[in-house]
Amino acid sequence: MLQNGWDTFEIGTILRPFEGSISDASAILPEDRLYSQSNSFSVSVADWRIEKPLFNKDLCIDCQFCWIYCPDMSIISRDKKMVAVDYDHCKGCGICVQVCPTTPKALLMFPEQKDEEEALLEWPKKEKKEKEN
Amino acid sequence: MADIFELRDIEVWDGNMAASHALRQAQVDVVAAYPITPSTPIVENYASFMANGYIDGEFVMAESEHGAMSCCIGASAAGGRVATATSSQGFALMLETLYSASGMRLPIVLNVVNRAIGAPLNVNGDHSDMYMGRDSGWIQIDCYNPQDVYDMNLVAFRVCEDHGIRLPAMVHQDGFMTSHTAQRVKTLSDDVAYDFIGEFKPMNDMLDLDHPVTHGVQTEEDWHFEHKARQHHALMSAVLPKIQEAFDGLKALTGRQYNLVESYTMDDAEIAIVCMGTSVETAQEVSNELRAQGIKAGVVGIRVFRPFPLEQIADALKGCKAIATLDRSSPNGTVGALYNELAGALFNTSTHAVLTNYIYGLGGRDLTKSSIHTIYRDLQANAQAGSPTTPLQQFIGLRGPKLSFF
Amino acid sequence: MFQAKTKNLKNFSTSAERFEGANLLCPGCAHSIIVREVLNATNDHLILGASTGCLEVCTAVYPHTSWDASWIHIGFENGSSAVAGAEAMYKVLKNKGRLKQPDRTPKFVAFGGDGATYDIGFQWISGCFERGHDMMYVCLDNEVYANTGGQRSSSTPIGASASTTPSGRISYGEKQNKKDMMAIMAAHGAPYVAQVAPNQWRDMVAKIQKGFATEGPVFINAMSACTTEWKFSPEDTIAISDLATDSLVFPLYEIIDGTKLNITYRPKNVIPVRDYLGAQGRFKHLFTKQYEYLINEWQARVDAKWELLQRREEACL
Amino acid sequence: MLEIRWHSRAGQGAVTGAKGLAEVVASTGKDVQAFAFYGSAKRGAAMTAYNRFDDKVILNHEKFMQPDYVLVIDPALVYATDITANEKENTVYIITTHLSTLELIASQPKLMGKKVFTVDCIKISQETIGKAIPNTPMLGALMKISRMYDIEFFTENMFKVLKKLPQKIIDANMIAIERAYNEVK
Repeated sequence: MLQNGWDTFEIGTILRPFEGSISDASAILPEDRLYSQSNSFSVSVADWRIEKPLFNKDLCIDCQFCWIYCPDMSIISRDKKMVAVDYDHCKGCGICVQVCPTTPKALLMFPEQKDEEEALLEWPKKEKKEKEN
Repeated sequence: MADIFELRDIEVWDGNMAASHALRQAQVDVVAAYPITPSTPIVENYASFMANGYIDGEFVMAESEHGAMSCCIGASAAGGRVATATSSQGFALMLETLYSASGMRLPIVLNVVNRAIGAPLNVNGDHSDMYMGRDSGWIQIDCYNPQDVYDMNLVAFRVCEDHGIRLPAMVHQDGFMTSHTAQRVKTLSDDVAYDFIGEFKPMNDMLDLDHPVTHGVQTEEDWHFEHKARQHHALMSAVLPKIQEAFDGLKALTGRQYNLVESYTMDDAEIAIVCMGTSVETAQEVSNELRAQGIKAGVVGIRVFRPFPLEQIADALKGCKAIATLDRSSPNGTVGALYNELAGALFNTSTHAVLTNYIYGLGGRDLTKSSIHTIYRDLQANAQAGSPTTPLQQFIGLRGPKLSFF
Repeated sequence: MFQAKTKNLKNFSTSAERFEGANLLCPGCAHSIIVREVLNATNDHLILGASTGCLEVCTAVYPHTSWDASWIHIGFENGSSAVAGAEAMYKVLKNKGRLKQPDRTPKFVAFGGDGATYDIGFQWISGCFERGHDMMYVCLDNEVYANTGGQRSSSTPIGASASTTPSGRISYGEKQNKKDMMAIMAAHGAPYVAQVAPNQWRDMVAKIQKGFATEGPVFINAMSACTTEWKFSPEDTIAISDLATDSLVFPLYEIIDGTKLNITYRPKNVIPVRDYLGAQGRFKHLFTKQYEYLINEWQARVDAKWELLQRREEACL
Repeated sequence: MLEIRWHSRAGQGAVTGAKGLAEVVASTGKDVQAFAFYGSAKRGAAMTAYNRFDDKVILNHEKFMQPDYVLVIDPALVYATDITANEKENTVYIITTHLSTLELIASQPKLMGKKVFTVDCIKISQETIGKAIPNTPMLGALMKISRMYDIEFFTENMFKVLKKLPQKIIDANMIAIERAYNEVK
């Protein structure tokens, strides 16, 4: 696309989100779609982030609050389970962490360069109810 | 299916009725319109055809001209044949969306019944709206009588919907002087007219659900120029040959000959008037009278205003000694647009005709044969002197002391 | 089938998104949350449109689009008309047997900000609703011209500091009350008009689905908390939205056929308006001796409106 | 070239009359024009309509006209407007009035010495069509005075022009045309 001259792209400034034909996008998960290079899905906004959300599977109750309130389609849920954060499209807003209802939270913000395994080791531990203050 | 409308071979129609029937015969899918004098009867007639079963499409009576053209754009992007009509203030209100339609490469046909633009408010015919549209990226075809309106509508659909073109087209006619003047119109039967235009062939249509498409994106500095260049390139390189092809097709079908530039007794003409609209024919009548007196007068009518047939016009005028360009729009601070166009067309050629400019007919002011005789007399003097004997720009048909500039 | 899909959030989370990431909206933008909830509320094919505004300039900047369904934008004022035109064309092609996929029935949705809805595009929307196009119009109501840097719109509430009605030594900012767009749209006799907030996702998705099941024009006014112009941290978008709905500043209700009003969300604990205002930078100046009286006026206005809505609801029972 | 100017009030049917006449003339192979001067004025305002007929193609679109015939279908316009504007030496006037030709000229001395004919198209249309639409009767009077076409040919062709109207209205118009043809003096 970026190499194109004025006489090579499609007329009318149109864009196609998919390569070729797609029968019903609502029935096809992203990993099974043939996205075009014109689809913003093909682009990363990872460099927008200062902090990133990390996910601790052990604490997650799959409530899907993070999924519904993520503005950037960056919480990957499959079969009703929270699977991962999509770090190509996450802008690091932190909403997922805010809405996470568990104690401690299953999602926490860490500096962008933080190692995931290290973060999991540092993760606040579940406390017994009587010790809660 | 819409009913066939039985037409006589020759109907007595005004320009509006001619446009309405052409839209009906084109089997336009969506007409979205807002009424404004003098184009209103086009959509009124259309509504009446619809009320009587002669039209299958949707007719959206919008809340404004801007809304009408916005609906037309949405409908066209969805993937079907679209047309509307407007004039004057309505055209001005539409203007923003006209640039959108051409930039999005949507083949919409707009009948513009030319009318003055206020203030002061005036419902009568001049070319202010046509001139306002000249940088909007639309094809602009001009008509001189109701027959032209009928024929040029058919041509406009055929040209603008072509996949090599995909640009919207305006069909212009003079408010009242054409739109409300009944004259003979030779008709085509419904099926012959439709076949001449051809089936609508969708392109980048939103309603093709298997191929989603994004229309009307934003471009930054990095892409805007290329898209505008591409649009201009299509307008400049593809449109005139396609119009010529449609003219040839129409001639084969009807015997009626149209040209990108309508030259009238120009072969040996020494003096010529260049103008648009009904004035072309009135000037032809005067040139006939002058020819009878042995004066080598001619007329050049602009048939296609955009894209401007610069080379064809220079060619039509190459033997002339004196040329008058007649502009029916207030030039507001410079020479008339046609003067500018002609000066540009002739500057690098071997033609060294004396070029002058007349502003006339604003707000429907009559262009009389007597005024045209006066202009030709000026031209004779200019031709003889080899230089302008009058100011470059003169107002003609105006009350009070002579008004002229440059 | 949507009842099953939205019975709970786990079911809803199986939706295949048709709005894509790496768009250019601010981190924490509620527009995006709303669009997702609208699009995920249906499995129908979609024909979409947008008026010029944040959503439009952030999701279709050449050479990238974030839209997995056909989408159109023309200008600031006419997103409604663009979609209405497409809807008209759909009807024609259906009647004439020219649809490429005649077995599928798309839904038509236009998005616009409050600038495009309450102000510059109001006439076009009014026209579309009066003509009865079968379409949904979703207003992303962030109460400000966010796209152009925070100028006031006729949706900006009184006392907010906006860039064209800033608070200052002698001004408390915006002087006018927010326009009641819900009442105006209901007055068109539209079959379905609803106010929604993305934090109340179940209420919102139910209304969107009701809207899609309605024939004729549907108006949805969606509160879109704006991290940039309301001046709160991006991670607080949902928290601020909760304050808005639970303080009744942004009540959730629907109006059917222009007359029948239902309140669809009654907070268990109604919180003071002061808490909502205090959480946002745009109202910061109200918390001074000089302007504190406005907070009480705010509370009185919200109470009165809630009272009115309840009376309206009772009148329909 | 034959040129006709109509004087009328908006709503009295001068434009329809001019167009109807043009349709009949066009059916004989001649070229035609029918047009009018419009302003933004509503029903009741004085207005003018025009016809041009020629064996050659009509190229002239100027509004200025020196008419061969002036048709006045509203009685008051003889006094309220200048119906003699741009007249030629032999311009013929056919005027709707309840007065006799002599009485009319006496009441409007400008018409003295001109070729003036009178007919009460208002009364005729009221009595036949049922309302004051004096356009078609005026055409009957024009046929008589101009001898453009014989009345049978004209009514036959007018019948075709009006064919979309209800039969009762067409019949009334036909009677009106014939009455005016016979009554114009």
